[in-house]
Amino acid sequence: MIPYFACILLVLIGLYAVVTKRNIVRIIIGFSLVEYAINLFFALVGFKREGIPPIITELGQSRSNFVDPLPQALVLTAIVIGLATTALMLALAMRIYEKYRTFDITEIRRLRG
Amino acid sequence: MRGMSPVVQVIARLLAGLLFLFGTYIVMHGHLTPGGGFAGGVLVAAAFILMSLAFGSVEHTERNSYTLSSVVESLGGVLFVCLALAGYVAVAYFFQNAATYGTGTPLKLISGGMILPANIAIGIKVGAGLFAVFLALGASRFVMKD
Amino acid sequence: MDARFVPLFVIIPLASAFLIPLFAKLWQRSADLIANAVGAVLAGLSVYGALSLFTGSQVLVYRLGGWHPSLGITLAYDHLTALVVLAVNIVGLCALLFAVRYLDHYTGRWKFYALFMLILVGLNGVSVTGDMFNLFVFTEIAAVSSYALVAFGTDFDELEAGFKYMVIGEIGGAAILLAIALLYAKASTLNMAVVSQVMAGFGRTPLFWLIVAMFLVGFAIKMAMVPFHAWLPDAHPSAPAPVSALLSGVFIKVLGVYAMSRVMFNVFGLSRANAAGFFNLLIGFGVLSIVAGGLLAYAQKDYKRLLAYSSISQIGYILIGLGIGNYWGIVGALFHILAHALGKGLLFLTAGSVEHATGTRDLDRLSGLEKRMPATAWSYLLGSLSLAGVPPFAGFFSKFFIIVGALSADMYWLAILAALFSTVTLGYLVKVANRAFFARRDREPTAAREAPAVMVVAMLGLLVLTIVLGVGFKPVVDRLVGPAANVLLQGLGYAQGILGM
Amino acid sequence: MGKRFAYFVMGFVVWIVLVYTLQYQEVIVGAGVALLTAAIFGRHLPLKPGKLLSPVRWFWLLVYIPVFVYMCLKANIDVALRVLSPGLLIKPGIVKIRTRLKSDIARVFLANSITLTPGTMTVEIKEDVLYIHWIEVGAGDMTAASKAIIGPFEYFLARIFD
Repeated sequence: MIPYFACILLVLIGLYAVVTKRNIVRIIIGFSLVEYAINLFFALVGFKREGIPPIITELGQSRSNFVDPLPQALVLTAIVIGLATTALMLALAMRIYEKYRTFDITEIRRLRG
Repeated sequence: MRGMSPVVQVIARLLAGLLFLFGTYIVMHGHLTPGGGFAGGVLVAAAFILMSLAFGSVEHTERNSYTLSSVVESLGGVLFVCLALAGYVAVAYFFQNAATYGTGTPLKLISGGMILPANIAIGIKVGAGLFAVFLALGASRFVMKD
Repeated sequence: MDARFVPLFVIIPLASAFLIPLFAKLWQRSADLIANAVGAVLAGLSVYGALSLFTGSQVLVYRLGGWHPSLGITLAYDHLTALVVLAVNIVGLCALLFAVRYLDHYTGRWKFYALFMLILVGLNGVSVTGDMFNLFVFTEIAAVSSYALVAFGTDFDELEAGFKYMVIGEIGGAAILLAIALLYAKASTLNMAVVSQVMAGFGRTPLFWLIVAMFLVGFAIKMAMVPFHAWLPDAHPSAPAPVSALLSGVFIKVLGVYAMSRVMFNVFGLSRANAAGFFNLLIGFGVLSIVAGGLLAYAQKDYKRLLAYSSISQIGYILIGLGIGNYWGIVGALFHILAHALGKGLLFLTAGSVEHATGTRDLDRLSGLEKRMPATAWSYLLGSLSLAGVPPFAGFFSKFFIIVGALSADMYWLAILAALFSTVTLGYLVKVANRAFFARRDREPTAAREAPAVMVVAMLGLLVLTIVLGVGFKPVVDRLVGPAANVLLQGLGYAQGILGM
Repeated sequence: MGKRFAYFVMGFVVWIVLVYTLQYQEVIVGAGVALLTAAIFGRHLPLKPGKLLSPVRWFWLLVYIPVFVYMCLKANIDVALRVLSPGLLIKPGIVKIRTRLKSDIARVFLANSITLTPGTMTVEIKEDVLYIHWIEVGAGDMTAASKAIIGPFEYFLARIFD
């Protein structure tokens, strides 16, 4: 049970960073932390005690107690999506820096209401 | 971007090709061993990123590489959609494995029907796409201006 | 319609998203052609699909790769899907048509179209998919493209709004992913039909409610219901007008309302009878959205920002319709999805037209545009009458159905509130008409010319559809919206249609 | 052209080692991949391909390995003694050393060998000058310093690469 709670704790740490930090880059890092924590959680879902990798290495081999391969495939997809979002966030951060000459979100406040 | 010291440059020249080869190996054996199009594509992109980090580049070549890699990325995407469509046209199901109806032979490179070509398409797309992302982030001043 | 047509809703825009950059390298304007052709094909396909469901009532099920539902990904096309897909692609087509001239201000035309196509991929994908993880993936495809499009202008406001939208939106995406992980841990499958069967045997434990809550938070952020709405008033005005039309018109409804109702009703089998608390919560959020969105909209001075707040308020109507949870309430909510998609799409296009002509969207600096831009002005007026719920238009019937639903569920105060706030809607929408288009006041009319023909055609198309939907509401309700409401009301019965039992 | 061919052979060998089989499919695909690799990266090979064919150079490479291991062990013990001794037996500093190696790759191998040896670390290479961070800078005599650090390495590397 402990690893699951550790994941949730990691999510909370990331959320804390997203909510309280003023530097855009730190917000992005906090956000990545949330993402990794959830991916870790998802990967843990497929965990099996004394499981073996779901790979057939020899002809005609049949073994039981494979770990569930699906969560890993899903996590891989989620990682790819996370890569795309992180890249886009960084690109946005760079453009923001070029425009505003700062990474501090308290100084980037033109939109209100 | 500025280049790096001769130590990095020489080692990059030695290793980049091998990195590319290893990435291709991962892509090609996606249906036999762990890995596949995405993991291999990342390695392929790493080979190019290594070279351009070590040697640096001027805006002109960056722009050319960006154009080339975005075109190659689109081609990879089109190839992947075409492969998926092949199943649709041939046997009524999108992503149906159109080439073979068997389950593939373990440890045989050319088996498993369309999984290998699909992995290659993904490898091309990811490799070119990541390199384009790298260039866009490293040199966004001109890339975004278009 | 043959089930083979179902994946085309995803394949066609996906393929064109890759083809547009290639062809645009050869010839710049080919991006316009391809995108509009694809938009037309998709709209035609969705109309054809909806019409074919008019006659038959069976669910079209498509299995990707030919795999059985418990293993593979299933695509399902029922009345609810047909309704949402119709809204997406009609608004999408008009927005694409509008974009041809509107984009003259911008560089990087093909990037716009490629991203727009990816949004269509995401929205259509969310609508047709029958797999939980696929839902997440398509949600993210649509969301990521929309972040990029919101920041497309790369000016101060756009970048800030884009970043804010992105951070909040991705928190929502993370919540959905976490919910899916928890769901997978419990059900060991992600096919919606199979999951719903597992869920039927799963008690209302704390874990169940945790999953529901995570989904609710995720979808609430995507649909911008009031405590989670902070991003919308910045993001929607900052996007280029065609994108605002798509975002406000269908994006928040597909990713938020449709996905939420599909998951809550059909996968978890929640209904007014077995989870009254959840539905009351929806009504509470809905009322909050209506009140807060409506009042804040009234205070705005920016044309598009006012419309964005109005979207929050209208989402509230859809939410209370769903929250009432009886037949007429849901019919009203679904009809409002259609009516609001067309109406709000139209209003954002008029905003784009005004901005294109005058270069500003500050209501204090606009005046008397009706003389110069009659088509835009009258499109705006009629569209806003529809949204506010004036009788012959589509918006009237959706609100009417919601009120009927509230009355038949003995929620008189809700009916009164819904009716009351439709006058507030009329109030703030007329404020724009008054300031920008019709009032002469003390100032000279702003110098401007009528929008180019293509843009006028796009606006008139949506206007005509709004009127047609209002006047001819009966067949639409009988054949499309009613059955769609029944899809939601049948709850777990959804699985039987998919699994072919 | 020669570089490309050398790269092709190298890539092909690496491929065969990776797949560790001689099935004809793997061999054909490997040849294709090696060809592609050589086409893209072949011209970057930092060696004159003719040198790869010389058996003498390969022989010196074989000799170099035990020499390097010996030097490394010696330096390890030296640094370990400095660490363990009660007094502070270090006098760190950066020395500038001129090398007589000609080719880039030889200089890089020299720099890497120096870095891998405990107690010394290459900081920068500029043309034929190496800037080396050293744990105990000796007397101000340049030649003695260079002899102490790079002498043995240079002797073999010149025979391998130059």
